[in-house]
Amino acid sequence: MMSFSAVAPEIWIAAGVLAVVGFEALRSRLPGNFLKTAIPATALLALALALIEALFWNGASQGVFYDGSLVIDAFSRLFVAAACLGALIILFYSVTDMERHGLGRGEYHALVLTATLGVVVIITAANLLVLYLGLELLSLSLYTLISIDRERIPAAEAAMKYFFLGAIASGVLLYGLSLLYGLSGTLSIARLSVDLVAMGPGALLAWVAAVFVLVALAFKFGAAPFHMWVPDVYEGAPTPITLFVATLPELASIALFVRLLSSGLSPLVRDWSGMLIGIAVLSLLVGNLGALLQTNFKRLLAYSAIGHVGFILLGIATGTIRGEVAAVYYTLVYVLMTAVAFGLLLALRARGREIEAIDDLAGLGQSQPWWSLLMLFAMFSLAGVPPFVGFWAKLAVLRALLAAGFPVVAVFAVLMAVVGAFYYLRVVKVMYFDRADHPLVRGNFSLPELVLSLNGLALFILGLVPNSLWGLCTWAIRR
Amino acid sequence: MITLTDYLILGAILFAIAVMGLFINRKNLVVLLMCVELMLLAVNINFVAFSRYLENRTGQIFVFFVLTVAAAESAIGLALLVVVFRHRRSINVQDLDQLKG
Amino acid sequence: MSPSAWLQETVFWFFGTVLVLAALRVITAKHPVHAALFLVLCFFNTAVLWILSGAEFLGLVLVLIYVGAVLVLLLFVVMMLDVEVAKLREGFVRYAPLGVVIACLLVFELAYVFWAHALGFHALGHLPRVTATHNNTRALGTTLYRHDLYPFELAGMILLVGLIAAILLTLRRRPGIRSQNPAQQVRVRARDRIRLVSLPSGRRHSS
Amino acid sequence: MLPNYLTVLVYLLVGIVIGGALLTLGFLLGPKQPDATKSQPYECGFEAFQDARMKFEVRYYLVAILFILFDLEMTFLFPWAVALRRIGWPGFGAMMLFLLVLVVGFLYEWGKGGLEWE
Repeated sequence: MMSFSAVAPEIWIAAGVLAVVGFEALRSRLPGNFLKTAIPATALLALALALIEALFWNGASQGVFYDGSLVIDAFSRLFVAAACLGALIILFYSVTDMERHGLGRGEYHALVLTATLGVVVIITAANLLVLYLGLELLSLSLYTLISIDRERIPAAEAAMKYFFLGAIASGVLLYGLSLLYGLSGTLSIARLSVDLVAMGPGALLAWVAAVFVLVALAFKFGAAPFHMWVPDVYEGAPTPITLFVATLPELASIALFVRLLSSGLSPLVRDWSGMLIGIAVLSLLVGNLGALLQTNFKRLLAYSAIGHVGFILLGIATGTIRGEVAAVYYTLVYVLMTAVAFGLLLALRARGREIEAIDDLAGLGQSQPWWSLLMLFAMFSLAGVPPFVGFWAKLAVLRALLAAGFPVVAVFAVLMAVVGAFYYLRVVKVMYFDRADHPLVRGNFSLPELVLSLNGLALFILGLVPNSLWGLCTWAIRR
Repeated sequence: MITLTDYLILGAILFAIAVMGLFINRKNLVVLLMCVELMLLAVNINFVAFSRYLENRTGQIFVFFVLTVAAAESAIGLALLVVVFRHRRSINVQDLDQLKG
Repeated sequence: MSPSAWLQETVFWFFGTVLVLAALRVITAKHPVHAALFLVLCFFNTAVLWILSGAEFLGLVLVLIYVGAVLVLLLFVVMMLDVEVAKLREGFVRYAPLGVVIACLLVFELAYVFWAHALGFHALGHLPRVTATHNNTRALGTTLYRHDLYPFELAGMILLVGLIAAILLTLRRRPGIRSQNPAQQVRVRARDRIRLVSLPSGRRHSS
Repeated sequence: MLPNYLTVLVYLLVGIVIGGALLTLGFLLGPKQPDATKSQPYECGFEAFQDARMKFEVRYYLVAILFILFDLEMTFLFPWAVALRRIGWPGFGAMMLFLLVLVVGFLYEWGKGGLEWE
């Protein structure tokens, strides 16, 4: 079935890419002031239009399109909207910062758009080929974004590391996909699960394929023991890029798991569930214990990301609908929290406070009370302190684990969450109780900072009404 | 008769060689990139063989896309290599420039 | 065994063996340039095997793109980077046993699985006859441009990202370099270069 | 096997045999008295300054990479061209869109001066 409305978000984003690249091509012929507003405006407009299209996908545009290339279902609708909104907000937060450091040229916007396009493609993918292409579109854009500041040596080296691990992961994933193709004779994810059911349990080759796919996905998600690139990339990349890398790809990763494991390989759930539990437990351990040792704030958030990935994977690993909903819920909440944390780093940077080490936060409570309050929200939420929304996310995963009969794992996860709470609270302690002589800073809010404030407050407000977002996730995952 | 299994085992051997290459050439980024290419070649052999034996062309189309993406990927990888290399040797290069003065 | 089947098997085993040997040399070659050349050999052999199994177009593309371009690129970089070979081979011996063990495990495991599963594949043994008039390129084009338009456009975007990345990361204008601009050279007019000044000439006196 | 390729195979074999034979004959029959000076690369009578494998400018690399990307674009054109009658207008339109994306890329490359040789 051909339908332009089914790919409307993709079309807007791609049009935005072309326009921005076109502007950049004409840079020497157009006035600089015009480009300075036209390029970000075009990128933001493209994302906004994509978001509107995603929100107004009507019933008629549901189904499978382009000969089984992409599927528009409830999950697609929720996540495409989330991805477009996320990209919009992130771009909004980071544009001024990139401008100030001379990096806010057309290439940056174009690559952010192509990465977002990759995320959208993964979310809506209905066959293995499209899934792979979306993944590569996202990864290639990320490698380039990370090293966008050519003078930043750690960034280039982090990008290099990420590139090699990513390329190897792609190879492993493709090997698994080739076996799946051989088993079912089709690339369609829906047909794949039907064929796997027909094959019956215990098909050795299917198991091998699942192992390959799982390892590759763990790599891409940054789960232990394939997490080596995460801290380096978080620390090495410029902060606005870290903000991007830490948030949007997580949406893509969960979409990969939902599409490939929970749908395509669902007949093999017995095979991959155990492996996934192992990876998740290891991620929880590495992430939370590793975070304890960090002094650099971005590295701390990187290890915390590994820990959170552990939680998300636990939800998927249950193999139940409830666990899947919990994982999806957790991912959305996590993206919200991380956007606040990194957005705050940018806002503080704009006010002359460059945060590298955790100790740089000292005295922030006195000098910048509003931003410290938001940082407190983000940290409490990441730690899982009630009533913040992060608490409900953890609770949802734990409940799903108990319901699926994994009490020991659930206890371990609680233990790790307690360890995690310690280092998040350390950040709060440094912020409010460590003295440093910084004067009280007042200043007017810019529009992005207003949005950031709303984003921070959302962590609290969503925590008071946890069921709203939960209801959306349940709607997205129902089959 | 050449069977599907023959092709698959050839692919597996190639894949294993590539993985071995990743282990023993940890320091040489260029050779690592070649190992990745070998890995993708193994995958492509699998796809082509399956495509032949399943009598459908989807596998060949997948290979076509993998070739495209792999070339773009190695282009970006090599560009990164150039960036990293420039930094590590930047002092030398400047010395050379000054000599030309 | 018919002569045709015999020929097919011979070609498969010959080129397959060379492929494996060449791949081994890629990962063990002392100098990256040699490794790259062995990789070329790998691609050639694979192309033969693909043509053998009817993927004619892909075999040719492999030779055209990879041998023609990617490997040239690799060689360029190898030469440009001026690698210190000895330093790069540090750790070679240390990790070799581990690599060999893992590789052997992988091969045996996969081979076992493939053999065990051999009967489970949908179609095995009977092959579609590839006739001399079959046009693989056209068949591929028909499938690709009828059913896979969406992935096709995505491939275009991926190429665009590659382009942006290459220029963004490697293009650097050094200030103060004098260069020719052919456009200006062509556009030049005689009056820009020569100014004809009419000077009153001195009278020549005939003697 | 594709019968059409039998000739290619024969050609390949003949090439290998002749090439191999000539090299072997040269190896067997030629006099071999190497010494240090003889096996050096010839540099117009000078001592060899450096390794024979010279470094290239980064700019060569950029040209090569751009070449690959457009080379890939070309490979998509072949199956499109031979199947054009069967795929009709949708196929034609899709290729035009594909080309548009790459033309924008080309303009970008041009505008940035990636094609200029300073």
